[in-house]
Amino acid sequence: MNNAAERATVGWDREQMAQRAALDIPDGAYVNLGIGIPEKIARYVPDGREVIYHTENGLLGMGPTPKPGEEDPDLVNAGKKQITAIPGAAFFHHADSFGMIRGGHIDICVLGAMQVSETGDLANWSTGAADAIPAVGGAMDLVAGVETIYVLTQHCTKEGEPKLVRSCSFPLTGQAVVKRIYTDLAVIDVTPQGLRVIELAPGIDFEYVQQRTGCNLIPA
Amino acid sequence: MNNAAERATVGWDREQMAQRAALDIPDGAYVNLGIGIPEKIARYVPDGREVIYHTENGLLGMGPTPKPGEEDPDLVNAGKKQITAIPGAAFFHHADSFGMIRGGHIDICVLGAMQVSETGDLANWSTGAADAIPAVGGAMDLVAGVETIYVLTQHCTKEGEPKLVRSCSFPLTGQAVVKRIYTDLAVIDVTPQGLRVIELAPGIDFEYVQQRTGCNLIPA
Amino acid sequence: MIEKKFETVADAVSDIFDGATVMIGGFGEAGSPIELIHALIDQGAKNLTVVNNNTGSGHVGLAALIESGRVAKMICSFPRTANSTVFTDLYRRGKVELELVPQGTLAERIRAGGAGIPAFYTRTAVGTTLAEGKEVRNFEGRDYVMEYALKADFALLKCRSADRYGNLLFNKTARNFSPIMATAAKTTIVQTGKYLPAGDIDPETVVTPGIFVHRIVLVPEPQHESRLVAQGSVYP
Amino acid sequence: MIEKKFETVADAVSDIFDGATVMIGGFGEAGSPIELIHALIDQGAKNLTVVNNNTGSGHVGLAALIESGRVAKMICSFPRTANSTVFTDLYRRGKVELELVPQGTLAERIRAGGAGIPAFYTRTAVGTTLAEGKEVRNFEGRDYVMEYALKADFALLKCRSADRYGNLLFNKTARNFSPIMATAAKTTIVQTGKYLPAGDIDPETVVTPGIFVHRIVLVPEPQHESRLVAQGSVYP
Repeated sequence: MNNAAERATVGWDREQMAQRAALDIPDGAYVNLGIGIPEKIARYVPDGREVIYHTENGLLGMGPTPKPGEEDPDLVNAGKKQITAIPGAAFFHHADSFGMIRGGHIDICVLGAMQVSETGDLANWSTGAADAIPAVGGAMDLVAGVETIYVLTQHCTKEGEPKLVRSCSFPLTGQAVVKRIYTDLAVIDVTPQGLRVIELAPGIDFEYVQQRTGCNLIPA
Repeated sequence: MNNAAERATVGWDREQMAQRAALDIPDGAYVNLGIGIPEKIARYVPDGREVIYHTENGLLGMGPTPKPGEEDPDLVNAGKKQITAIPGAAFFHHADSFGMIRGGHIDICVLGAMQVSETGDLANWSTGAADAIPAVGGAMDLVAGVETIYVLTQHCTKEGEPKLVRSCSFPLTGQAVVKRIYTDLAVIDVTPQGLRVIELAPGIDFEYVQQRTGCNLIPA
Repeated sequence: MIEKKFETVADAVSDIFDGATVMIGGFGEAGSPIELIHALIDQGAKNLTVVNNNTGSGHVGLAALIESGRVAKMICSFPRTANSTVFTDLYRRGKVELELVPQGTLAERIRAGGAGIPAFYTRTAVGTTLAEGKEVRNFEGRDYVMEYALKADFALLKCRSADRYGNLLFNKTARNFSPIMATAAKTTIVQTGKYLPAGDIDPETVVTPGIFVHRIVLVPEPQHESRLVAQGSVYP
Repeated sequence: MIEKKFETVADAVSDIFDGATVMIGGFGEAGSPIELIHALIDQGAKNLTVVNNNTGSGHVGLAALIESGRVAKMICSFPRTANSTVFTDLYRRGKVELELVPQGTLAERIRAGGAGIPAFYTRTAVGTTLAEGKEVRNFEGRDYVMEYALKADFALLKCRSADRYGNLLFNKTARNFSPIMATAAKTTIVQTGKYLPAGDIDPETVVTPGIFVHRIVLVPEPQHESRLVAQGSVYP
């Protein structure tokens, strides 16, 4: 299968993955971006669209990374990175913040993944290994509460194992929650019939993606 | 039995009843006063005691009635009377306000009563009559959530019927919730043994109170 | 570009449909969105379920909506007022249904509806007629009643200031049910005394974050129910 | 006369007892009441159950409290950090128990504890290992997990400003769990950057009303966890 060196030159790179996902964030959306590559999406939302970013530790209207010297240790995102707040932002406490999530008020959440099953199950919080320190954060709340869950992830693990699988072997974050998956190789919808490839990265064909996937894919 | 004319001259009048109850409001207490005679208590809390009044429609730090010309239709109490807010007050929404009540944060609530049973059941919201329009407001929340419920009421109805009874005939507001009762004739504690008279109004003797009560009283 | 502003109250309520559940902010007249309610009367939707703590006063605002015959059911804690017989008369004639809910349970059910909590337990009403038919469960030796979340198709609210994103500030005890109703409705419609650019409200002081607000109408000088009642006004 | 002010952090935490449940505000370092935590370490109470979203960083604040061996159990959503192995090491050696709770469920359980709700239902964690052993119930065709309220004997919190009545303002995302923890503890102890006379905080902007606050200590220049960690500080 492919390796890290190949991944760097085949399909979309991390920035391009974020760029592709950003195309699907509509004007006026309230969006929560997971830690890691999903955070990059905010930079690539097309001009003219106004998107409000929620961070579950108590802020609507998250802005970009602060300039050096303007950081505030009391203004951080869910990944505990220092951030800014846009004009028109609002601060609130944790119960109110997760009320927004659980109550279905956030339109879109984009998360990373360890595995996604063909029925949209997501595993992204624990390997289930005996010596792992379990840590879940807000992931289970987000997938349970947000109507539209997108996953942004490399198609395979560093070891070349497929992340899109018939059934997750890792402990689940949520059952049947993922709507769409953006990988370095393709954009894939979770449908009642299974995973459907709706777009391929430049130079990638369907068979190439199928070979690197642990379940049957449906062509576009 | 007694009638309205007699009630005016025997025992405590309404102001004196409020005055007597006010003696039992300690310094630093968070207090909710029911509509009617209980509202008068605030005027009589002894000097040197600082008491914070809660009104369930969203204010801690209710102050006295506004001066003429200073009324604000957006600043009212639970009885929809125009009020003021003291320096150091706080406004909040209804769910937070009843979180204070239900969560046991209000120290004392003083309510009016239609009936109180010898086990401390309170009936103060409905006669249960077939044509009555039922209206409960916050009464059931207050008796369920506030640890110390005092009742301030005339000992008998206008018709001379006892309000302190073996068992309430009117629909209950709450079961076994009343701690103490202040009437025009006496101060009465609800104890595991029954209603105990702990103080008599001037010129009133125990037998006089017992004759006007629908259950056995215990002398002090 | 986020644009929640509607030009008229009529536009803002135009799609409220027959049979809709409508939460209306306010505790008595404090916070009552009279202009939005009057627009709803003009609009004509019927067979409504209305959630409000009370049933209005006089013949304006909520009382006028009820009087118009468009309200099939009221969910409230205190349907009596000193100066209105509108609800009372219709209720006695069997023309309007009443679901009586203790005030704190009403507030918590609305909050639960907005926060994705389908049901919860409360001590309130245990052992009373208002708990009849409800599930009772014991936790640590005490009985509690199970109560269900309350949601709405629309919320009609009044606030002091709104910014372009829909962040809201209220005025004193006119806040009451409005912030929680904003969370529990699919479409939250707000009449505001002031309309501000994004950034004019300190983010530390926002009471209702804009995510809960879908439509804003500027009503700079809202009417006061008590003054209308004192004048003997009747709407329409 | 209402007097909630304590002169020192040591005075404010002096009666925290062995076996107490202590909620500690903060999300990572934002809002972490380091001075109160250090006072608790000095005070010596042991066998504590601590509720916090995380488990601290470096060897100061919450991590130092855990390292001191006084914490028997952590209730949190995310016990891992990039720069601390204190919890990890003790957990692997079986010296500290962990109750892992999804972050939103943790927040809601605390809020329920403060609001007199003994239990509620949530979609979060349905069908996952974190729902194992929990009651599942179906509402309108969807499964929900029943979760219990969480309460504490003490809460240790940090805020930006407090007035004499205990009304609190926070700073940006340092607010996080503190307002709900204030409601869920029998004794809420707050370190504040500023101590103000009653009336200096606009009643419309109060985040935590004073009813939830029992002790206030002025700590005008609180330390920042990240700076202490960067300096390699170890407490005590």
